[in-house]
Amino acid sequence: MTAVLIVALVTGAILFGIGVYGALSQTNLVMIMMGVELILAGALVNLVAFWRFLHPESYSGQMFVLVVMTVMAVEMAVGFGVAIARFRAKGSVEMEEAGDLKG
Amino acid sequence: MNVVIVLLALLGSVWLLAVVEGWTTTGRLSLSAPLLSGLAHLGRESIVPRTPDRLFFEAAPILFLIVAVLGVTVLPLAPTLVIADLATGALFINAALAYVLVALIMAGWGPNGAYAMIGGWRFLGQLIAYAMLIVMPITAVAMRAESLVTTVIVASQESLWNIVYQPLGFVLFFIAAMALAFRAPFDLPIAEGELGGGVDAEYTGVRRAVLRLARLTLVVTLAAATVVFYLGGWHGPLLPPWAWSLIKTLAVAVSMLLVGRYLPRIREADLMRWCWTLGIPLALVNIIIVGLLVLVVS
Amino acid sequence: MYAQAFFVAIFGLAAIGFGVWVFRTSSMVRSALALLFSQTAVGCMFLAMQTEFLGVLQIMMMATEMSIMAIFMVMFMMDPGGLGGMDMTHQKRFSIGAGVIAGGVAIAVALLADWGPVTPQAPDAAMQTRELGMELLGRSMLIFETAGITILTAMIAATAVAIPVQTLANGGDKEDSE
Amino acid sequence: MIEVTKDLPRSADGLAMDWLEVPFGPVFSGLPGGLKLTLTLDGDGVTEGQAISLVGMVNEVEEGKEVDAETFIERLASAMPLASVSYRLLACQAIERAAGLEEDPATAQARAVALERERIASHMGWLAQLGRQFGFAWLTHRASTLQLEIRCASGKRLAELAPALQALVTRLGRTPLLKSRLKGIGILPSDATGLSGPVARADGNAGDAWGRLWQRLDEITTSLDFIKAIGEPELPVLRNIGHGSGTGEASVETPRGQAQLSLTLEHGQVKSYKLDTACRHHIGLVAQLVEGRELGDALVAVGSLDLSPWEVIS
Repeated sequence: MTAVLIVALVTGAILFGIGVYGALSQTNLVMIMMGVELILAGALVNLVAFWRFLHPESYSGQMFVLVVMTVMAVEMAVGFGVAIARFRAKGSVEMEEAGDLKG
Repeated sequence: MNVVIVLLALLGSVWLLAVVEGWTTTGRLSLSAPLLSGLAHLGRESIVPRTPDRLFFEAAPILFLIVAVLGVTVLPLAPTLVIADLATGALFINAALAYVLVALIMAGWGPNGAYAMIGGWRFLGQLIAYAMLIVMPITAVAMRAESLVTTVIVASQESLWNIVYQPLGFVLFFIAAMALAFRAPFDLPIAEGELGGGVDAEYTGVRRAVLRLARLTLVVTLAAATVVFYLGGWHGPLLPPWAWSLIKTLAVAVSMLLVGRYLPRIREADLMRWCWTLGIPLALVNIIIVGLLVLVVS
Repeated sequence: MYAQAFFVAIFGLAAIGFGVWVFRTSSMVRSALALLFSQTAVGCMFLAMQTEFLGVLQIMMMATEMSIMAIFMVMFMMDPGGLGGMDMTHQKRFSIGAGVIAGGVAIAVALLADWGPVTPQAPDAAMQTRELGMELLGRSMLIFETAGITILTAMIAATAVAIPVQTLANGGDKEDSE
Repeated sequence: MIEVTKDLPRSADGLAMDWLEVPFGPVFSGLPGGLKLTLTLDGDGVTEGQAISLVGMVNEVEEGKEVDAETFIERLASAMPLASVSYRLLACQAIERAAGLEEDPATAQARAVALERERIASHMGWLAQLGRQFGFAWLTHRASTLQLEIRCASGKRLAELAPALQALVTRLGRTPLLKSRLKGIGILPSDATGLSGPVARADGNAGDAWGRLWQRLDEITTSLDFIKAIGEPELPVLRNIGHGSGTGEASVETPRGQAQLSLTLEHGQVKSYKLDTACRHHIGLVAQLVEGRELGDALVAVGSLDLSPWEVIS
């Protein structure tokens, strides 16, 4: 049974790695958000695997998954709100062109 | 075995529905017309537009058909006649039908045409209007049944159908279901008079036949869902349970087809405004009323 | 058990494959939909791990979320079809390094840690749904409520940020700007 | 990307997006055939648009090719398929005046009845077109059936059809969603000139598409009453003009508005003519009506003008 847990955890880790790469390498705000979504998806896989194989008797694990899903939705909402405001003001949501945000 | 029976029932309903659709548009009642027009589609040239996103263009009709059929898998025809009696059936049907949106966006983006693209994105706006009105009435249904299992939901209506128990929920769900199936007057993504066919505009031949089949299947799926959630599913006197399910499903499906004939297409902005300022508060009221009833009755 | 391992692995591979495709394609709509299918595959992994409610929920939520992602991609990219072949990346080496290290460390932990005894039997799906509901509206009610309020706040804040600044001149016709 | 977006025109919501120029027509189920509408779309919104007619007639007789009066009438009537009786009447009147014939009250009455009958038929055709645009299948079916019946109906048959028409009008008044679809759409600019017909008459009454719908429905009732009071319709036929010469002018209130024709007659041959129609002026309104509207509303606004591309003279 441990094999299934390991498979799930490795998948989560790889998704996390891809997400980190995406969030760091992309220049567009929306693409960066996609990277963050992948990071969170990796986290979700781990959470579900932990709940299923280690603590199926405690439903706090599932609860935590719901909270992470909420975070994903909130991230989308706020991210797009900021993206629209930025695009309206500057005509771009590219990171390379956001030098004015540096302190 | 169940799989074969349910799929045959689905296919039969779609065929009857196509006959009725042909009857309302041409005025001729012909049992072979859907088959003939399907064959005619196969015989026609399948035109592929210039520089399409080929993957999306090809995948969209198939995805659409698959999700429409997937929705049926959790809907029972009779107490034991259901493909998958999932513990989360009422949620699963939402999940499956959410991919109708994905299929339409793919079909809109794929052909690289303006009408199709606007149609596809229009459906995204439409989803924002109707999505809550699909989920919230189902919540109230699940509250009464104290379960998400579709067979339990039907069983909970044995003494009193949900259409009587929560008429408000039924009205909201029926309207939202029509918007989800983009039947007139909610046919914004295909809008013949506004977008010249919208997402359908660039599809010809086999692909168009699949799209039309998928659209009718979606209507049957949603009608079956309405029957399971509100019209007491298989309950009814004299006839066997499966017959009642089929009769009710067809009646709801035909009414979905006919309503649109007598109404002009709704304005996008109005749809959005009414759904959010009127529909969602009413859905909340419905949940509160059902909650009170459940507490008082039990 | 082998069946479970097989399905978890298959859906895991699909999730990874689509995840890689997100950053490999130059068409923005494709990359948003690749992310959608990656998330759907994650949802299917949940199902394979007998977590039915969360799996179906994940599959349902991501369909709409990622479709909205797609329309924003089209809005904010001047070349959404990817026909121009623009390069949309920067600090490549650093990101690849960071991604590999982050993933590698996580994998190492997954492989090396002692996870202790694994429970072979999961509670059945109906039971899970029931227990999760009890958890949500019992012990974790406050967290659940907070999550709801957070989403509401985020919605309002995002809308407030996103709507155009109303100047005094056109402040009168609010109907049009809805 | 700033380089890409900084020169793009900003749409009403302040976001610089790619604009698409999309043709609607000449064959488009939501618009009269032959009309080509080119809209610049910003998402689902129209930033600008213009309409041209691909079938409009040219306002000239070619040099040295004068035609005899009968042929001229036939040509004009067949050049305007959406209002052939009106233009037949117009040509007859102009030629008879050019030839110096007196008005004959009996003929004039029968002709007026034919004109009113065509007005009803034409408005029915417009309703059918509206139904096509809205995906309102019942209206399309009902109105086009009535239109076909009315086009050649006798006075008696028209009296029989009157209740059906009245029922249609009542039904439209009770149709849900129709008012919200039309109210406030296509409001005419206050400085518009050259308006005539239902478009001009509805201007006093809010001047939107909803007002125009009711103006046309009212006209149907008025026309029916007129026909009931006067009698049988009769297609305008040219009276004997002999080999008359001279110049003549006539104007007729066609279903779409005022049409004017002035021509020179020489020995029973039409030497030159000048035609002015309502649609020629109305088509110029399109640009202002569609600007800044949602696509659906813009098409409703264009449709509510009841443009006949054949009557757009270039």
